[in-house]
Amino acid sequence: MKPKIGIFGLSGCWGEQIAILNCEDQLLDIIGAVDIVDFLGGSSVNDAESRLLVSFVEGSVANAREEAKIRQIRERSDLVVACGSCACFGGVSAMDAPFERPKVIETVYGSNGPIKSWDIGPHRPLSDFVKVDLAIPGCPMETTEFVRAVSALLNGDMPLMPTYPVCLECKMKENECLLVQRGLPCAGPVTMAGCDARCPSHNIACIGCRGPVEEANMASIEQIFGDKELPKEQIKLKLRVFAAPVLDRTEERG
Amino acid sequence: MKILKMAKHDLDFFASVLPAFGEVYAPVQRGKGFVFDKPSAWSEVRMDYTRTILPPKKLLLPPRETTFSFDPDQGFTDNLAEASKPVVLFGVHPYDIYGLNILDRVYAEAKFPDPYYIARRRATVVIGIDFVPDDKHCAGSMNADFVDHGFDIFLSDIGDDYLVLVGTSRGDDIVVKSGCLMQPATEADFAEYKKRSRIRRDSYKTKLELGDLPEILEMEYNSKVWDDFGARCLSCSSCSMVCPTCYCFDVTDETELGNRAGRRIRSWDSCLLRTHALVAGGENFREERSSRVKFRFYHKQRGFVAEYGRPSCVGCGRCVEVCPAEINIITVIETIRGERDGISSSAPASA
Amino acid sequence: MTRTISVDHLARVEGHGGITVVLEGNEVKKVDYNIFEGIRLFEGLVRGRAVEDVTQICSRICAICSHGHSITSLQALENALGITVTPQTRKLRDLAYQGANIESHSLHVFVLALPDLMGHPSAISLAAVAPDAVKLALRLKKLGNTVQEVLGGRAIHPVNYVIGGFGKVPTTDQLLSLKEQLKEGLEDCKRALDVLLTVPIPDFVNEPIRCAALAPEDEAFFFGNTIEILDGTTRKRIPVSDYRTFTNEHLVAHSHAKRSLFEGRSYMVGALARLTLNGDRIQGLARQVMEALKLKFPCANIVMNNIAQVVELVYSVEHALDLIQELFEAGYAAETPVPYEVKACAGAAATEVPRGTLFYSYEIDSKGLIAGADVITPTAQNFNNVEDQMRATVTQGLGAGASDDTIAQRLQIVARAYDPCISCSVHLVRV
Amino acid sequence: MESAAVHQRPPEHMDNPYQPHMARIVRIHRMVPDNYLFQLRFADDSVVQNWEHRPGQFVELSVIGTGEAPISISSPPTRKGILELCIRRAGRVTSALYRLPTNAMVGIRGPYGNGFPVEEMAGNDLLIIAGGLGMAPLRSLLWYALDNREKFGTVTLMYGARSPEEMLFREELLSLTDVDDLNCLLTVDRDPTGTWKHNVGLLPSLFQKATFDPNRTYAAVVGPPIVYKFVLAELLKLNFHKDRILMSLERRMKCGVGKCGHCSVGYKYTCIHGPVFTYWDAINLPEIV
Ligand SMILES: Cc1cc2nc3c(=O)[nH]c(=O)nc-3n(C[C@H](O)[C@H](O)[C@H](O)COP(=O)(O)OP(=O)(O)OC[C@H]3O[C@@H](n4cnc5c(N)ncnc54)[C@H](O)[C@@H]3O)c2cc1C
Ligand code: SF4
Ligand code: SF4
Ligand code: SF4
Repeated sequence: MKPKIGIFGLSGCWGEQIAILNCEDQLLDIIGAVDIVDFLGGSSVNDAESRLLVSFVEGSVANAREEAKIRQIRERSDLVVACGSCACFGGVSAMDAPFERPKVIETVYGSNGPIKSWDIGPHRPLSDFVKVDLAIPGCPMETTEFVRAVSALLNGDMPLMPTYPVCLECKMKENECLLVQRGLPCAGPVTMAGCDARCPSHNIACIGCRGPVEEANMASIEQIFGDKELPKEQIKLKLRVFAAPVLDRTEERG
Repeated sequence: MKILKMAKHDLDFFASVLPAFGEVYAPVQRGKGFVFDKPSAWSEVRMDYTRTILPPKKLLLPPRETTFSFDPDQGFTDNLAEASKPVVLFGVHPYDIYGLNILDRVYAEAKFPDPYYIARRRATVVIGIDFVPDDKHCAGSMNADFVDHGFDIFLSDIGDDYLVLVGTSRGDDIVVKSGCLMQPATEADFAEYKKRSRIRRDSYKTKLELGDLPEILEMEYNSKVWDDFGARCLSCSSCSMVCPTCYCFDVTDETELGNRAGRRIRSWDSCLLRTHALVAGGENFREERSSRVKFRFYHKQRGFVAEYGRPSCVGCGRCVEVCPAEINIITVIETIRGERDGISSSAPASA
Repeated sequence: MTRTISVDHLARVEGHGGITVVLEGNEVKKVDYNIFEGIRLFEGLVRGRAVEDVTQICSRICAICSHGHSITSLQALENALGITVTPQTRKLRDLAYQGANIESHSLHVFVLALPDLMGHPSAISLAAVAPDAVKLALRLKKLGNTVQEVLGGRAIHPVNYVIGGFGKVPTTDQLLSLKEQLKEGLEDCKRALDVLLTVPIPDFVNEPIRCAALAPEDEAFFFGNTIEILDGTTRKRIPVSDYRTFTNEHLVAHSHAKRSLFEGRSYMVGALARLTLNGDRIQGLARQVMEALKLKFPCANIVMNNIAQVVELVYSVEHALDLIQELFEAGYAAETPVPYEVKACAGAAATEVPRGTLFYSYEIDSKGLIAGADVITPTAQNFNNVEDQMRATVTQGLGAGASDDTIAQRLQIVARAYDPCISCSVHLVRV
Repeated sequence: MESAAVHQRPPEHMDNPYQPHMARIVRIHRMVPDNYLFQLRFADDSVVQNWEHRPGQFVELSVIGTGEAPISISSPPTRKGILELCIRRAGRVTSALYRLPTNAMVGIRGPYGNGFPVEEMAGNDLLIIAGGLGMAPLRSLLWYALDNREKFGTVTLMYGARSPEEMLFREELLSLTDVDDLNCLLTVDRDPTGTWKHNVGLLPSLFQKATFDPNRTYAAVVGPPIVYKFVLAELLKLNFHKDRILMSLERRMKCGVGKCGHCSVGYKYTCIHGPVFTYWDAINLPEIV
C-alpha cells in the first residue's frame, strides 16, 4: 500500500502548495509513489480522518481554528513537515510592525469595523504549538528540496537540509560579494542556504527569506550593516522580515 | 627547464593554438571582479587581473561533484570520465599555482591518492603569468610569489616580450604547436627579468613575518584575541570557499524518487561552520565560533608547517577581500604578533 | 421554514473560504461568501520600510500572482518617484506577464476547474484516466513557470524585479531557449484545444455581467493607465490615479476580505471581462481557439471565464514569441536599473494580472520610507459579483427543482470559475 | 619536489578509495537495544581473500542512498572471512542500517586508520580498558592478543558498562572470566537486576584488582570522554609512560582517507594519524580531549 500523505495550508500565500504543484516534472511520479488523501487545495474529495505518514503543512498559525487544525494534523500524522518560512518561522505576516498589532489592524480595517468578532491572533510558527519533525524553509520552499525530502522520507531517511549560510552557495557560484564589494545589506551570512544563492546571483542582496542559520551572529551582522551607514532601525527591519518570532527567541537565549 | 621568449603581440596567436589542448579557461571580468571562465573572445581575457573570485581549485576540486552514481541492480559507476576532459587553464598567478601544488600534496601525493583530483590535474594544462601585487596580496611573505613547478608554461612580463618558462613536455608540445612564435631568450632578457623580479619583490605593500609564527600561535593558543575574532565572525564560510588551499568537503547521498538509486555527491565544506566537528549525539568539538576561527589559522600556519614544512597559505589575499568581518590572514597575524589592536569596527579593508 | 445550504470549506481554491446560503422556502434570504483566511495586514506592515524593500514583501500577498504583485508594486513606486523605465524593461515585464498568465491559467483551467467539468474530484484522479491531458497541462504550466523564472529569478515570489528595471536582465541565450520552448508550447496549445473540444461546458444562465479592465495603450494588453467599465452597452473610463472612485472598498461582517462596488453595483474583472472589453485585439491561433470554443460577447455564462482563460493562454504564448522577436530587433542588451533619488511623493498603478485588475498605490516620505500603501486585488473586487452570481445560481437551481446538494455543487463551480485567490484578498485598505 | 603522483600515475589503474565494496549482512546479533553486532561478508570472494586489518582500524560503512559512517572493526584480524561491526544506533546512517534485514547489502571500504601498534606492543604486558561502546574497537585487540597469546606477557581487560543489560559482548566476556591466561575484570555502574556476580562500581575501581609494571605494559583505553578523564589519572598515578598509553578517538569523518578535513584534531587527521593516539600526542594536540 502506498503511504498516505496530507498537504495542508494555514495562513500563508499558498506558496508551498503552488510550489508542490510546480514540481511539474515529478508530480506524476509523486502521485505514483504516495497516496495524497487530504489536500483541500487540490481535491474536493478528502479524507480528513485517516492516519497519515507525512503531513506537509504550509502557513503560520494565526487563529484558534488554525491552532486546533495543526494539533489535529499532529495527532493523525507520524511526521509533520513545516513547509516554507511561514510554517517554519512565522514568516512575513509575523514581521515587525510599525506599531502595536491592534493599531495595525485598526489602520487596515478601520476602528469600528466588524473585526471585533474575528478570530485573529499573531502569526506563529508551527513549532510554537506542536512538534515539527522536519522544516523545509524558504519563501517559498524550493521545489528541489521538496522533491528531495519526499524521496528521502520514502526511503525512511530524515532528509538532510542545509545547515550552512547562503554565502557558501553564493561563493560556489562565484558571485561578486554584494555586502563587501558593493556595500549592500546582504543577509546571506546569517541566512540558511538551499536556494543556490538566488538573490545575489541576480545582483540582489539576500533578504533572508529562508530564515536564520542556527547560530546566526545577528549582533555582528548588525554592526557590519551599521558600518555601511544604514540607519539602525532599518537594519533591524531588514533582517527581521521572515523569521522575527524565531530571532526573538534566539535573542532571549542570549 | 627550457626558457624562451615570445613577443607580447603574438599572444593572440599563441592563444589560438590552445583549444587543441583542451577547453580554455582564462581570467575574464565579472562585475568588478574576475573569474576563470571560457572567454567568448580572446579580447575578453584580462592579463592585468588582480585575483579571481574563486581560485583554480574550482576546476580541480569542483564545488559540487558527483563522485559516483549507484543503482541497486547495477552497482557503482564512477564519474572519472567526466573528470578527465582536457582543460587549459590560462593566466594563473604564481601563488595560485602554488595553491595547486599544495593541493597536490594532500590530494595526489599523500596516502590514498584522490582519483578525481588526479584525473583533473592531469587533464589540465596550466599556463601561468606573473602579476603586480595589490595591497591585499601577501604572496611574497608566504614564499609563494614565484613557482618552480606545477605549471606547463609560465609567462613573465619583460617589457615587449614574455619570458616563457616551459615546465613540462606537454608545455613543450604547445610551444612546438605554436610554430616559430618562440625565440631563445637572451642575456639581456634575463637581465630584464631579474630587474623586474626585484621590483616585484619590493612592491608588496603587505609584509608579514612568518619566522616564528608557529611558536607564537602555540603561545597565543588561549589568547583572548580569538574571542574577539569569534564574536565578529559570521561563520559565513566565505573565507574557506575562496581559499586556494582550503579543501574540506562534505559527502551526501541523493536518491531518485521512490528508489535507492542515486548519486554520492561531495561538496565544499568549511571548518568555520558549526557542523564541521559536530558528531552524532550532539557533541561538537569546536562548538565556539572562536575555536573555529582559531582552528583555521592554526591549521594553515601551524599544522601544515608541522606536516609539510611550509604554511598552506599562499598569500592570495582572497580572505582579505571577502571577509565581511575583517578576519583575514593579515589582521590575524598582525594581531597575534601584537602588532595591531585587533580589528576595527569601521569600514572593512575593501571599501 | 428557514434552511441553509453551506459549503464549509471550498476545495481547489487558493486560500480558506466557504459559502452560506439561507433560504426561506424558495426565497433566497442570504448568500454569504465567507473568507476566514487569517488576516495578514500587509499594508500595515510595510509602513516605515524603505521603498526598495516593500515590493518583495508585497509579493508574498499571493503566490500565484506574485509576479503581478511585484511589478504592479514597482510601477506604483516608479510612478510616485517619477521614474520612466526603458522600452526594453517594459517589454521584459510584459514578457513576464505572459509567463504568469500561461502558468496561472493552465493551473486554474486544468488543475482546479477542469476536474469539475469532467466530473472528477481532482486532477490527481483525472490523471489516472486522462494522463495525457494532465501531462499536457503540466507542460504548459511549466512553460509559464520557465518564463517567470527566467525573468523574475524564481517562479514564485520573484527576486529579480527592482525599481527601474531588473537586478540582472536575462541573457540572450536564455531568451533564445525560451523562444524554442514557447514554440513547442504553441503545439501544446493546439493539443489542448483538441482536449477542450471534447469537454461539455455547462450552461449557467446568469445575469449580465458588468465588466472592467484596463484599456491598453499599446500592444501591451495587460498594462494601461485607464480603467474601462462596460455597463450594458456603455463604456465608462476612469484614470488609474482615481482608482478609489472606482473600487470603493468596504467591509462586510462575514468575511475578512474587503469588497468593491462601482456606482453601487458589483462588477467583474478577469479574463472574461478583459476579452469582453478588448477581445477584438485577439488574433492568430488565439482567435481560432476563441471561435472553436464558441466564446461570444457579451457572455452571461460565468463558466465561460475558463474558456476566456484558455484563449488568453494561447494569446500569451503567441505574444511572448512576438515580444522576444521585438526585443532582439530592438538590439537587446544588458541594462542596469534606472537610478533614482527618494523624495516625498505618491503614486498609483494598475495592471491586469491573470485574475483581473490589480491596484497599488503608495505614499512615500522624504526619507524614502513608506508612509501609506493600498493594494486592491482582483478577487476582492470580484467578491460582490460572485455573491450576485451565486444568488442567481440558487434562484435558477430552485426554479429548476434542483436538490440542495446539486445547488451546493453548482455554487462551488461558480466560485472556482472565478479563479478566486482568497489568501491575497485578506488585508487591504489604505493606512 | 616534482609532483610524482600527478605526472606519473594514470588514474585508470588506480583504486578508487571512495567506492565501497558490497558486503552482505549475514547475521544481526541484537546484543543490547540500540547496540547490535553486524556480521558481514564481502560479496566478492577476492575481497574476502585479500582483506587484512589491524586491531583498532575502522571501515567506512555505507547504507547506499543514505550515506556513510566510520565504524571500528570489532573482529580480530586473526578470524578471516567475516567482518564484525558493533554499531550503536545514533543517527541517519546507523538508523537506516538498523532497518535492514539479514542478507541485505551494505557498502564497506577500508580498513582505515593506524590501528594499535601491535608489533611494538608485542613482548609486553597488555592492559585493555574499555568504557561503554569503547569495547567495539578493543574487542578486536583483545582477540588478537588471545589468538597470539605467546606474543604478550600478562593480558588484563577492564571493562565497565552502566548496567549488566548494557554490557556489550556480555556472554562472550563472561565466558572469558574463567580462562587462565586472561585477567578479565568486568564492572557495572549499578545492577538493578541483583544478579550480577562481578564488580559493581565505576571503571577506575577495577584498578584495585590488578597490579602493573609500567615499564613493560601498554595500556589501550577507549571510552567516552569521562572515562579518559578518570582512567588517565589512574594510569599516570601508576607511572605509565605517556607514549605507552594508547587511546582511540572519534571525530566527525566524511572520507576516512585524509581528505575531507572533518576529523582533524589540532593538525593531525584522526583517520590517517589516528584514530589511535598516544597520551603524549594528546597533550600536544590541544583539541584532543
Ligand atoms: C574512528 C571511528 C570509529 C567509530 N567506531 C564506531 C563503532 O564501532 N560503533 C559505533 O556505533 N560507532 C562508531 N563510531 C561513531 C559513528 O561513526 C557515529 O555514531 C556515526 O557516524 C553516526 O552516523 P549517523 O549517520 O548514524 O549519525 P548522524 O548524526 O546522522 O551523522 C551524519 C554524518 O555525520 C558524521 N558523523 C556523525 N557522528 C559522527 C561520529 N561520532 N564520528 C564520525 N562521524 C560522525 C558521519 O559522517 C555521518 O554520516 C566511530 C567513529 C569513528 C570516528
Ligand atoms: S553577496 Fe551576500 S550571500 Fe553572497 S557572499 Fe556576499 S554576503 Fe554572502
Ligand atoms: S538569497 Fe536569500 S532572499 Fe534570496 S532566495 Fe535565497 S534565502 Fe531567499
Ligand atoms: S572569518 Fe570572515 S569570511 Fe570566514 S567565516 Fe568568519 S566572517 Fe566569514
